[in-house]
Amino acid sequence: MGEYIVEVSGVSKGFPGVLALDNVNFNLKAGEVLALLGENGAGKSTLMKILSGIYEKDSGTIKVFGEEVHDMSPKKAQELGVAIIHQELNMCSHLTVAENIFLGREKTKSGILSDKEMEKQAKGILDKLNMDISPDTVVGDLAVSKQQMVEIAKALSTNAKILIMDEPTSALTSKEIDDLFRIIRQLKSEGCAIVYISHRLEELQHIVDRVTILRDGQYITSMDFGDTNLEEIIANMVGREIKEKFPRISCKKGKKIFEVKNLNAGKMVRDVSFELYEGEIVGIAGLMGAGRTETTRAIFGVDAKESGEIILDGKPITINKPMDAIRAGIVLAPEDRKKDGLCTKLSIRENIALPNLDIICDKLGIVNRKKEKVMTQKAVSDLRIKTPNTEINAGSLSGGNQQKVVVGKWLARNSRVVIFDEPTRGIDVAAKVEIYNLMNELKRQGIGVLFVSSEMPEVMGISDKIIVMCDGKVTGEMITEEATQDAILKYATSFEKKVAAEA
Amino acid sequence: GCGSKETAPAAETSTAPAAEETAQAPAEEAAAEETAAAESYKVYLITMDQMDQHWVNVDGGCKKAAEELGNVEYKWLAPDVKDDAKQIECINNAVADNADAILLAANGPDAVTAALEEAVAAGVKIIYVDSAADFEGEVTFATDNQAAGKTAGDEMLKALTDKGITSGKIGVVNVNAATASCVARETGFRSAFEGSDFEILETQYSEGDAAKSKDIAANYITSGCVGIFGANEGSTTGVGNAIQEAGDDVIGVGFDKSDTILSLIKDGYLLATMAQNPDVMGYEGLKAAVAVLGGESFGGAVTDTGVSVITKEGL
Amino acid sequence: MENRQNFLRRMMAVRGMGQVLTVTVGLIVLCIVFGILNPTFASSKNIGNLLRQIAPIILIGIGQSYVLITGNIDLSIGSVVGMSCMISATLMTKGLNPWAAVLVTIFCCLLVGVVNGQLVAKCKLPPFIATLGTMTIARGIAQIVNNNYNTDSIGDAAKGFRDFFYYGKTLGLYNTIWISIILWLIFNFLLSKTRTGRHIYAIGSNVEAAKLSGVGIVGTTTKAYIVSAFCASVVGLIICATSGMGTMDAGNMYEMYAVAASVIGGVSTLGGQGILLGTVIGAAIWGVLQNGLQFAGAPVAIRNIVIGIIVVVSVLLDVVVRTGKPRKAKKG
Amino acid sequence: MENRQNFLRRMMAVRGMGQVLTVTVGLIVLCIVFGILNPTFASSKNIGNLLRQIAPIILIGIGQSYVLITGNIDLSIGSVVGMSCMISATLMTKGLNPWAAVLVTIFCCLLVGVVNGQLVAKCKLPPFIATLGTMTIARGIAQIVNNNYNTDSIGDAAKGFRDFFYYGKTLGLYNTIWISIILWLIFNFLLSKTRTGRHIYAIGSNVEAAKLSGVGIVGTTTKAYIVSAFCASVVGLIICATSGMGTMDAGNMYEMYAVAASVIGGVSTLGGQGILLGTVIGAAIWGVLQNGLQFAGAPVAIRNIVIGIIVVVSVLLDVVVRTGKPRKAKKG
Ligand SMILES: Nc1ncnc2c1ncn2[C@@H]1O[C@H](COP(=O)(O)OP(=O)(O)OP(=O)(O)O)[C@@H](O)[C@H]1O
Ligand SMILES: Nc1ncnc2c1ncn2[C@@H]1O[C@H](COP(=O)(O)OP(=O)(O)OP(=O)(O)O)[C@@H](O)[C@H]1O
Ligand SMILES: [Mg+2]
Ligand SMILES: [Mg+2]
Repeated sequence: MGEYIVEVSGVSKGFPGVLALDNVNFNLKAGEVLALLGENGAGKSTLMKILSGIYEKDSGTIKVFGEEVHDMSPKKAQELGVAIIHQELNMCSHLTVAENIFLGREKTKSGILSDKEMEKQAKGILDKLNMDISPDTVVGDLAVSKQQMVEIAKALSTNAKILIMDEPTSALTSKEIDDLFRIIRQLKSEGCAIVYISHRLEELQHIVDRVTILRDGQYITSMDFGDTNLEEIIANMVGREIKEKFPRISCKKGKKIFEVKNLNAGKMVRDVSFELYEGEIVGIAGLMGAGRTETTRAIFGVDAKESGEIILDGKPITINKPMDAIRAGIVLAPEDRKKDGLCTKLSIRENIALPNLDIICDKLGIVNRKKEKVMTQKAVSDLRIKTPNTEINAGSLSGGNQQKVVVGKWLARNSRVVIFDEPTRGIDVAAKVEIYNLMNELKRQGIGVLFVSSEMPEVMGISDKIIVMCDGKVTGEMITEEATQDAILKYATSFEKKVAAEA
Repeated sequence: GCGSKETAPAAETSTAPAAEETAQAPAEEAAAEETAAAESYKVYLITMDQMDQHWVNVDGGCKKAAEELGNVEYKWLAPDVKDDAKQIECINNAVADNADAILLAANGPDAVTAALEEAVAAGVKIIYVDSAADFEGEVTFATDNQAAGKTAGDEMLKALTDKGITSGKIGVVNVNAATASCVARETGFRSAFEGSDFEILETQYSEGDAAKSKDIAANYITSGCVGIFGANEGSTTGVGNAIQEAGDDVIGVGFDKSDTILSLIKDGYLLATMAQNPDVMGYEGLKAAVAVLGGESFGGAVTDTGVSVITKEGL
Repeated sequence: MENRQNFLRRMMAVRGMGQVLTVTVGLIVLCIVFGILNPTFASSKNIGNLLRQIAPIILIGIGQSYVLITGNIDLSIGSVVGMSCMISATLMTKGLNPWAAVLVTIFCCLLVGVVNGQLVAKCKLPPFIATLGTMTIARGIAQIVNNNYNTDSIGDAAKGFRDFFYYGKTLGLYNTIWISIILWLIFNFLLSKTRTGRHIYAIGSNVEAAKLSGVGIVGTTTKAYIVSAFCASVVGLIICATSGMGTMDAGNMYEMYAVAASVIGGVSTLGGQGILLGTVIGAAIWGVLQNGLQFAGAPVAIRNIVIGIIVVVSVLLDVVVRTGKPRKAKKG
Repeated sequence: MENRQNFLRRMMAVRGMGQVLTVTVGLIVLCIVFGILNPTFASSKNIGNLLRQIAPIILIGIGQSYVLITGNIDLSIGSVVGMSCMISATLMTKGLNPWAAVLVTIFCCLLVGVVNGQLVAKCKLPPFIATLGTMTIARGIAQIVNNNYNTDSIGDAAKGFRDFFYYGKTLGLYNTIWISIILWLIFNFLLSKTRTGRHIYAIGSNVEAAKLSGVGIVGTTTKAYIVSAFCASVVGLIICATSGMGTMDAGNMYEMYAVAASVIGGVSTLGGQGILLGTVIGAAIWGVLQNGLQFAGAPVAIRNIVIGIIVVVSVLLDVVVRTGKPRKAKKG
């Protein structure tokens, strides 16, 4: 560790209506892992995009390796040795792994692409990451977590001296996270500087040397990780103390609301059964790709079911399409809010009203604007959605607030069962707590809550009962008080036994 | 197109040089010039579209007459493509612009009639050029397309008989089934073969596109046709090109006159083309319009402006 | 007083109203220019005439807008116009009562809409291809209806029909204009005030999210295509009434005019965005251009060039206005 | 032996090869059916002829495929064909050396490509609208070049030109066929083996990702549009050579034929997918249909219906085949 190799001072950046960065300072030393932390919308991604030349700064100076850079562009950044792994997946799904890794930097021999050469090099990097995929696989055929690993491989292949990782682990499995951390440590020992952005604060202890914290576009502080603790970091991020990271309320367990019996749908949902009772939150844990999303989709009627029974309040019901589920009182807040949750071009009002038009419309199907307004206002104030008004496009909200809209549109109606699929992915601590409170509120009202999450502390912190899935099957079920991380992990990885048995 | 109510004299009678000598002023010109001093008339020419050389020549005839008369505010309106509805819009536009008379080349016999009724009700005089509609106009100057088509058929039949061919397949390349004038030519052409042993094949449509016409004609030649008929300029060009290339002894007969067609005839690839006299239509049409506006009546007379059969010998 | 301000503010808040205002200014400028070039342009006679020419463009524009807002496109519009014209005329020449013929015609055209909707939403064909296919097929049907000929005159029995759709006037306005006004009111109401309208926007904005919100994708998409086919069939009837006969190539290229009218009026080809008020202004611009350029004596070539430039510039303006701010911000 | 297997496996792994095989089977079936319906269809004379009729479709198909793979569309192709035909013919009738005329023509057409690319990639206009605009403008230019007339015959001086592009033969094959073979080889090489080709796929697959990887979006998109304009200009020259004159409406609707050929051959209108081998097969199917239906004596109406159905069904097949697998994968 030594000199600062990146010195950013007084950088500001505005977007229409927001000042994303306000006079921010940021320094990075060679051979360190720096965690850049802050709530949603704090400006972390914006700062890193400026550093890697994707956005232009409004004012301020950037020095890289001691020299001031005026005209940063993606190309220039690459020449300087800056590589970035973006928060959103940015893969060309029709191209192969090798083609993606070398996109924009293709190797050629007298003008002709040297595909063999590139595949060979890609293979080398993938091996380094312990990834068992062939470089000529088409990326679109890969699971999301594998795509994220390819993204990481792509950044590594540039041999960058400054590597920026914007939430690289939000879609990775724990094994892959271990591999990533191993690589990070190795790069660090080679003198590479790494900026690490993540909302999973428990990861920091494994790799981080220093933290820099932003809040509302402003620079707050930088500290050596060893000199601080999570509480202090969170307080700096949020600007106030968060007393309870996982607020829990206790309710009396009531009667059975909902039951899924022997549900089968494709290969990822095999013989799934579970029950929901009044006054409890059921968490579904498991690794990525365990089939949890598929299970929720099958229940909700998005994907076709092969067999199985769904029983609500003691009566079996048939769900062939989402509307059937909604009418019956079962709703789903899906996992990928941009892809499945929001109509980003429509206003907050229209998004919240969308699944509730049956309530809002009169018999002729005409929308009652008064009812609609009342419903929207209520959702916005209940969930404390931060927005100037309800007419702005949902797409222009910050991630956490978008998630609240996704949840909010389902709370506007009286449902019996609410399914949350990864409701807290990519949102900050404070917003997470608000989502937890919301689930608790539903629990208090006697509504069944099913909660899918890949973050074990969260599952253990919030749910009353935990179901663990692996490879499309329910492999374990336990009361939270009796659950331990190890036990969950054991169930979550019990597919290996099956593989062994088959072999 | 073939809206003429009386069958005009046989087309062969008019010969090329005579038809081109159009400047000879008819007797009524003097009368028209007298009114010139009195008032100025707004006369519109409305054609089927603006693409064909043919319409440009009609326009040329009108312009010439307008210049000679001096008291005419003359304008040419045309839809961007051949389309009944669009031609009706043109008529409505001319009426809205207070036209005194319209020289109309009707897209089809029926489509424009109601619009013309409206126009006449608004006091506009209707003169047909090129093709009439099923609606009483003041006077019509047009080619009798069906007769001309029959002439084309007769030319082909004669050439085939001269070669000693009395049976075989004959192909027809037309624009589309919606263009009445060309359909009339085809009808005339087919009628020439009634009673003969020739088999006239299913008509193929090329939208008047020379390249497409050539492909179609080439296919006809491949399937062993002894003669091919092109119903308009583009079709005829395509037919000529296909024959030129195949080098076969296929007899090609067509319609309209362009540089390319003339050179195809000169080189012997096309037997003959039926050349109309669009400038005569325009010239006579505009003069008649002014005469009508000056109070004269033609009583709906139909004048065949004739076709000239252009062959290698005639060039 | 306050009420009025409120009304204005609410007007402006409606999505896409900005683009509508921009193009309205453009329309006014165009009218002034043409009025100066040729004073007859502004005569009451020509205005009645002009409105009657714009009416069919408004109708096909409404249909195309519905489909565009769902994020799809309908290339079959022109062929459906042709089908409608040919089917109605053929039935009438065969002696069927004109109004019965109208009903049969509309029914047949709606079938094309249903097929489009199913191909696009159920079979998941790219809408460009699916409707390119039905465009060709529908044109083939238009041609086959009367055995590959245009029909004869639909005759005197159809006078009422012709007056209703084209030649008659009501309260001083041509019926054609009334038809487009009334249909516009209905379809605008359906799109902006009803559940189906909301669903149409939602699908265009994000079809997955709409599906997960319980919106029936196949049903809603099909409804949009049916509206499009319906509007096209009405235009076909108008053309049949106008010319008093069936022409096989009626409506050629109308799908493109419809796209142009919609897009000039601010409807996005990417879906989820646009209002029918914009479509009306877009159609008016298109109609005024055709009419005005003809009066100005511009040859077809110039007309094409001017229209092409106006289509590009109007959308360019929209893009600049819409993204202009972020871009400025981006560069500082 | 092993090498050959390897080769086969690699062939099959090539993007889109599956669809190409499906349609090749379709093509063979079509040929057999037409051959049975009318034996002349399979005569050597007709085959030479047929190949020459297919050649221009291959060329415009190549151009449209390039653009489609970038995820855009080029509606201006037909008008550029017309422009090319008119400009070259007009220059030749004015006495310019035919080969100089060819160069000037190609240059003018490439400008349209550049404008398309800039409008779409730089100004971010929806490609449908941008090229709808340039389609109208280019047609206007085609019309204005010779003052709204078709040109006269390009004369005897142009004999070499006409032989080169259409009437001549080399090694027993018509030059037109050679031109399309050679251009296909070049453009196939560029698309599959060079960096620009790779970037074209990347943009079509995910434009944001491509941008973040340093791919020049504007430059690459413009190159694709230039290829499209170039191919269209060559087709225009072929048409000029064919008829020996300039026709203003040459190439009408060719953009749609090009889309059909590309899409039948497996090029996705959504970008990122397709190979030029497919485009050739698609063009062949299109050409065989036109030629074969004429030999079979089918009236135009039937032909339209058959072609429409084949377009829809071929893409439907593709969708079924393609989504069958991923969907299965998704569910297990
Ligand atoms: N392209 C853009 N256009 C407009 N506003 C933007 C844009 N990108 C970011 N913003 C705004 O800038 C602010 C900072 O956003 P940024 O993405 O940097 O936050 P972040 O710290 O990365 O948050 P998260 O943890 O949710 O990723 C937010 O208010 C956001 O809405
Ligand atoms: N659109 C898709 N295309 C291809 N594969 C997919 C797609 N969506 C999911 N998968 C894969 O299907 C498998 C099951 O995924 P699923 O989302 O059900 O798992 P999960 O347990 O919910 O995990 P996650 O936490 O990722 O949501 C995974 O391997 C996933 O990558
Ligand atoms: Mg971020
Ligand atoms: Mg999931």
